[in-house]
Amino acid sequence: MSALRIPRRTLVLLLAASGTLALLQLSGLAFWQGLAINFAIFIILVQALNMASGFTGVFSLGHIGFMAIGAYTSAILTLPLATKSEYLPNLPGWLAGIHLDVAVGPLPVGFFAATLVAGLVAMVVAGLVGAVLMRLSGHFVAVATLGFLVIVRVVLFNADDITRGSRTFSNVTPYTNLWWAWGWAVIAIYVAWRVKFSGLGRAMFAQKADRWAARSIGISILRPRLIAFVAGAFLSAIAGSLYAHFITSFSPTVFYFDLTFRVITMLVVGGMGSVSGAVIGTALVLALAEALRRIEGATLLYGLGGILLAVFFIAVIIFRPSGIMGQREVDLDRVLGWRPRWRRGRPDAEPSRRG
Amino acid sequence: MDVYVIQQIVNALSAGSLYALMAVGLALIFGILRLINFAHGDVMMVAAYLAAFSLFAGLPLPVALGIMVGGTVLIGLAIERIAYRPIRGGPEVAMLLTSFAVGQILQNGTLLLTRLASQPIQIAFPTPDVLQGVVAIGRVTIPKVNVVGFGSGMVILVGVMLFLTRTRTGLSMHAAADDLPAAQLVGIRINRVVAAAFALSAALASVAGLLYASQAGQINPYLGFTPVLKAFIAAVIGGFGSIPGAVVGAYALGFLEVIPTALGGIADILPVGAVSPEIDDLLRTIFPSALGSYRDAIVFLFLILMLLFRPNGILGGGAREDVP
Amino acid sequence: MLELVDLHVAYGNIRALRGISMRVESGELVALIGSNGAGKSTTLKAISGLLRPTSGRILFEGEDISRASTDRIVSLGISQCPEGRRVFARLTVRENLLLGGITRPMSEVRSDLASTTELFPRLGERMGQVAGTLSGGEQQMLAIGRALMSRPRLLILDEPSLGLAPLMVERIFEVIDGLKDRGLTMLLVEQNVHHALDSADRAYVLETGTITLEGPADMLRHDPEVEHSYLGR
Amino acid sequence: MTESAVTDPTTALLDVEGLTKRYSGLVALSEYELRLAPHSIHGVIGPNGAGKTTLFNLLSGMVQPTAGSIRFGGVDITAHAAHDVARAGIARTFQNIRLFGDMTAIDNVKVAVQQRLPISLAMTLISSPSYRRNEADVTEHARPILDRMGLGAMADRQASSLPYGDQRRLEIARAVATNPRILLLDEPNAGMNPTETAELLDLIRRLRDELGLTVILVAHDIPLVMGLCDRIQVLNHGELIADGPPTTVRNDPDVITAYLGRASDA
Repeated sequence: MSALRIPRRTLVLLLAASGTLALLQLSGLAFWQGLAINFAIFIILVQALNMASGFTGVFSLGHIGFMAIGAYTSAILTLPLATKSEYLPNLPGWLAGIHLDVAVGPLPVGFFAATLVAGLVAMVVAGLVGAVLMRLSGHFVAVATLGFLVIVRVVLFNADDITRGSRTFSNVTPYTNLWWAWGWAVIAIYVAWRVKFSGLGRAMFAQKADRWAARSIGISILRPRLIAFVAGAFLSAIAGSLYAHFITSFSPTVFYFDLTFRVITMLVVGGMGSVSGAVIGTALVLALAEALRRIEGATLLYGLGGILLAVFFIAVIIFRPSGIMGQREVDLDRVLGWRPRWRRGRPDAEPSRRG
Repeated sequence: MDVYVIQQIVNALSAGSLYALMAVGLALIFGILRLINFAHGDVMMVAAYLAAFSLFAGLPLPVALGIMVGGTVLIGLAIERIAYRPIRGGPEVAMLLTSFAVGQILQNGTLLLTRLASQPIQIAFPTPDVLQGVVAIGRVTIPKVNVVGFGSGMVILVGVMLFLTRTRTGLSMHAAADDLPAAQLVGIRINRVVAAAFALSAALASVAGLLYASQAGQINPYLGFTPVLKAFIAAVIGGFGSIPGAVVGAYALGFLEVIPTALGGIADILPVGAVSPEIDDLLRTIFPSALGSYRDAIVFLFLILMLLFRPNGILGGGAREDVP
Repeated sequence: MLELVDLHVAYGNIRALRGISMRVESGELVALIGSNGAGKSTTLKAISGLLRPTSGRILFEGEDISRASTDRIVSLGISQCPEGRRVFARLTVRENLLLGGITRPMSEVRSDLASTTELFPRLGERMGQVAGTLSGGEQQMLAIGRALMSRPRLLILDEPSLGLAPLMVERIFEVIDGLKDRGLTMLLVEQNVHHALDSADRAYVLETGTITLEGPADMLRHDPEVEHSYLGR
Repeated sequence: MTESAVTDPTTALLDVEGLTKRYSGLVALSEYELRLAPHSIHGVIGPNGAGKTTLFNLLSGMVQPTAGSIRFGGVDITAHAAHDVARAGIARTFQNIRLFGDMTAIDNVKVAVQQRLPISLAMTLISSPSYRRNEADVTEHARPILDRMGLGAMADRQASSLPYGDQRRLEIARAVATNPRILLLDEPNAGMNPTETAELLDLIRRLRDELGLTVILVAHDIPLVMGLCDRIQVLNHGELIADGPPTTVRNDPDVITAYLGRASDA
C-alpha cells in the first residue's frame, strides 16, 4: 500500500465534487461561482481556526492576522515587475526584484509558489508568536492573540513602503478560481481530519480536556498547541493569498475583528473540534449572511444583518453550546448509505476513520 | 521642554482616568462572573450616542447627562439579563464570545438607528461648553476636558471604592467574587448583586463615553473597540479582577502610552545645539518620529509580556499558582 | 420541620435522585450517609434551592420551598454550611460573619456577632484576619459561625469533618453536640459514619439516588449492611 | 523494605532533601526529606492543608520548589518540567479525578502510551509506514493495561460516563501506561466504601509486585495507610512531624497530640 492511498469512497466523493465544480465553471453563473469560492476560502479559515482552537482549546483571535500576512505577502510577490516599481516605488531592493507572475502553459505556477511562500512566512511568524503565547490559557490567550491581531494591523497601516499603508492595495492579478480555492479547501479538510485522528490529535484533545493531567503523563503542553497554531497559521495565510487574488484589491481594515468574529461564528455553530462540523457551520453561516445581506440591500436597514447574525450566535451558545456537531463527525458512510446495516450504532466517541 | 513634559503628564493622567473608569467596570464583572465583558466598549459607545442625540434634541445638559447615564445603565442591565444570565457559570470562552456578539449587536444597532435618523456614520460630537477650551496655567495650556476628566474620574473612583468596602451590597459583591455558590448559600441575592455590578459598570462606562467623545470630537459606532482593549490591558497590569489594581493599572497604562510619542519627539524638543549632531542622529535613529504611530502595537506587546511574566499584575506578586 | 416527598432530581439525562422521601423533626439531629455519587450533595443542593427538582416536594414547616430561591430559603430559616467550608477567603472573619446575616437587619446582626464569638472564641481573636489565612479547622468553625449568623431554625452541615485532622474532627463534633443541646435542628451529611451515627438521633442511608435504609442511629449502627459497607467491620 | 535498605542512600530510588515551598509568606511545605527504597509502598498522612498535595505537585514537577532538591535514580530532577518528570518515570493521580472526559477509556490510556514514541506532523499527514506502525503499537500496548485494571469491557466508553470507582481505576491505568518506576497516588480511595477500598488495596499491592512499581500514597484513611504501607510520614502545617514504620508512627506522642487525638478509633 502506498503512503497516500485513497479509499474508494473518498475517490468517488472527490470525483463527484470535481464534476460539480466543472459544471459550475461551465455554467457561467458568476454569482454562484463567487459564492463557491468564498465558501472554499471560509472553509480553509474555519479549519485553520478549528485546529488551532477547536482541537487544542487555546482560543486564538489572531488567525485573521496570519490571513493578512498571507494576502499581502502573496500579492506583493506576484506583482509583475513593471507594475511593481511604479506601484510600490519604495519597496526594499531584494523584494522589488521578485516577481512570481510566471506561468507554465495555462498554469500560474508563480501564484502557487507565492501562496506557499505566504504560508511559510506565516508559519515562521506563528512559530515565534506561538512559542510565547501558547504558554497562556483560557481567555487570557484569547485576548493576547487579539493583541497580535492589533499589532499586525498597526504594522500594516504604518509600513507604507511595503503595504501602501491605509491606502487600498489593488492591481492584484485575479488568479484565484474555483479549482485553486477548492483544491486548497480539500487539502485543509484533509489536514484537519488526519491530525484529529492521529496520536498528535489525541495529545491535542487530551491537553484541551485537562492540561494538568496531560502534563502528568508526559505531554508537553506547548508542543501540540504550537503545532496546531502554526498549521492553522499556514492555512490562514493560504486563505489570505486566495482571497487577495480573488478580490484583487483590499486594505488592512478587511483583516480585523469583523472577519475574525465571522470565522468564529462559523466554527462555534458547526462545533469546535469537529472537522465536518466546521464545513457545515461555514455553509450555514455563509448562507445566512448572504441572505441577510440581500435583505439589508432590499430594505436599506444596514446593520440589521449584523444584529440578526449576532443574535443567532448567542442563541447557539445558550441553547446548543457545543454547536451542531460538538466534537463528533458526520458519518459519511451512514449518510450515503454505504455502511452495512449491522455495523451501525457504533459509539460516537470514536468516529469512523474512513472518510 | 518643561511645558512639553507637563503636557505629556497631563495627557497621561487624563487618559489614565478614562481607562480607570473603564477598567474598574471590567474588573467588577470579571471578579464576580469570570467574564471579560468585551461589549463594555460598545456600552461606552452607546453612552456617547445617547449624550449626542439628547444634546442634538436641544435638551439641557443635566437632562442629557441623566438620559446618558440612565439609558446606559438600562442597556447594561438588559444585556446582563438577556445574554449573560443564561450562560452564567459556563465555560469562560463561551462567555467571552457572547460578549463579542453583544458588542456586534450594539454596534450594528447604533449603525441602524443612525441610518434611520439619516445621520452619517461618523458624526461630530456636540461637546458641552464646560468641556471645551483650555485652561492656562502659566505657559502650560491644558484642554479643559482633560482637567475635568481627571478630576471627575478621581471623585467617582473614590466613591466606588467607598461603596465597595463600606456597604453591604459592596461586601456582597466581594463575597460573590470570592465564591459565588457560597455567597448564594448565605442568602445573598446573586441576581441582584450581579445586576448591581452591571449597573455600576455601565454608569462608569457612560462617564467614560462622554469624556472620550469630548476628547475625540467625533463619534462612530466602532469607537468602543480600542478603549475596551486598553481597559483590559489596564486591568491586566493591575491584576485582573482587583478593583484598586485596575485603577493603578489604568494610570500606569496612561503613562506607558505617552512614552513612545514622547521618545519619538525627543530629538525635536531638545533645544538646537544642546547635543552634538551625532547624538541627534542617534536619537532620531533609535526613536524615529514614527514611534508614536506604533503606540498601540507597543502597548499590546507590553500586554503580552505582562500576561507571560506577571499574570497577577504589578500589585499581584507571587500569588498561588493555578495548580491541581 | 423539613420534609422531602418523592423528590426527583436529574442533571440532563442522569437521574441523580430517584424519588427520595425523608423528614427532619424539630430538635432532631438527622444524619444522611452514603458513598460518593449516591446523591447526598444533590439532596442538599435541592433543599437549599441551588438545584431545581424535576418532581416531588420539599416542605419546610408545611410550606413548599422546592421552587423558592436560595435567599428566600435562607430567610425562612434554613442555613447550609457547605462542603469544603467555602469561606470568603479574601474577606476578614468579621466580614464573613456579617455576610452570614445578610438576610437580617444590620442592627440585629451586629449584636449577634458577640454571641457567635462566644461560641467560637478562636474566631473572636481573629476578627480582623483575612479568612483565607485561617487553618482548616478554624475555617470550618468560621463556616459554621457564618451559617449560624442567619439564626437558622434548621442548620445543614455538609461534610463538616472532611479533610480535618482527627483531633479537629473531635472538636467539630463537640461543637455539633453543643448546638444540639441548645435545641438546634440539624441535618448532617458526613463521610465519617462512626461519628455521625454517634451524634445523630436518626439516620438515612442513600445509595444511587434512593434511600435504602432509615431508622434510629443506634439501630443503623448495628445493622449488618451498614457495618459492612460504611463502618468497615 | 527493611530499615537498612531505607536508610542506605545508595539504594534510594528517590532522594529528596530540604524540599520547601513558600507562597508569599505562607509555608506550604518545609524542609521535607525522603529516601525512598525501591519496591516499597510509602504513606503520607496529615490533615487538609498540611502540605500533602503540595508535596505531590513538587515531586511531579507541577510546582517548582522554593528550596531543596529531588534526585530520582541518581539524577537531579528538581528543575524538570512536569512532562519531563513524567517521562523520566514518575507518574501520578489526582485527588479530584482528572481524566480526559470527552475521550474514550482506551484513548485515555493510548495517549499515555504514545508518549514513548516520536510523532511529527509531517509523518502524520503523509501517513508514513513508521506512523502506522506506531499507531498499531500504541493500540497493542493500551489494551492489556485496561484489562489488568478490570476495565477491558469499558474500553470504548466515554471516560466521563464511567462509574466513580472505574474512573479512579482508569486514572491509575493511565498513570501506569506511562511505564513509570514510581507511582504517586493522591487519596486513591477517596469516596470509596470499605469494600471498594479493600479491592483497591489489593490492586496497589499487585502493581508493586507484578510491575515492580514503587508507590507513594497520600491518604486520610488511617487504617488503609497503616495496613498497606512499609513506612509512613506525617505532615502537619507543612512540617514533617513523624517518619517511620506504621507501629512507631501510630504511637508517636507528637502525632497523637497534633493529629490523631484519642487514637482509639484509628
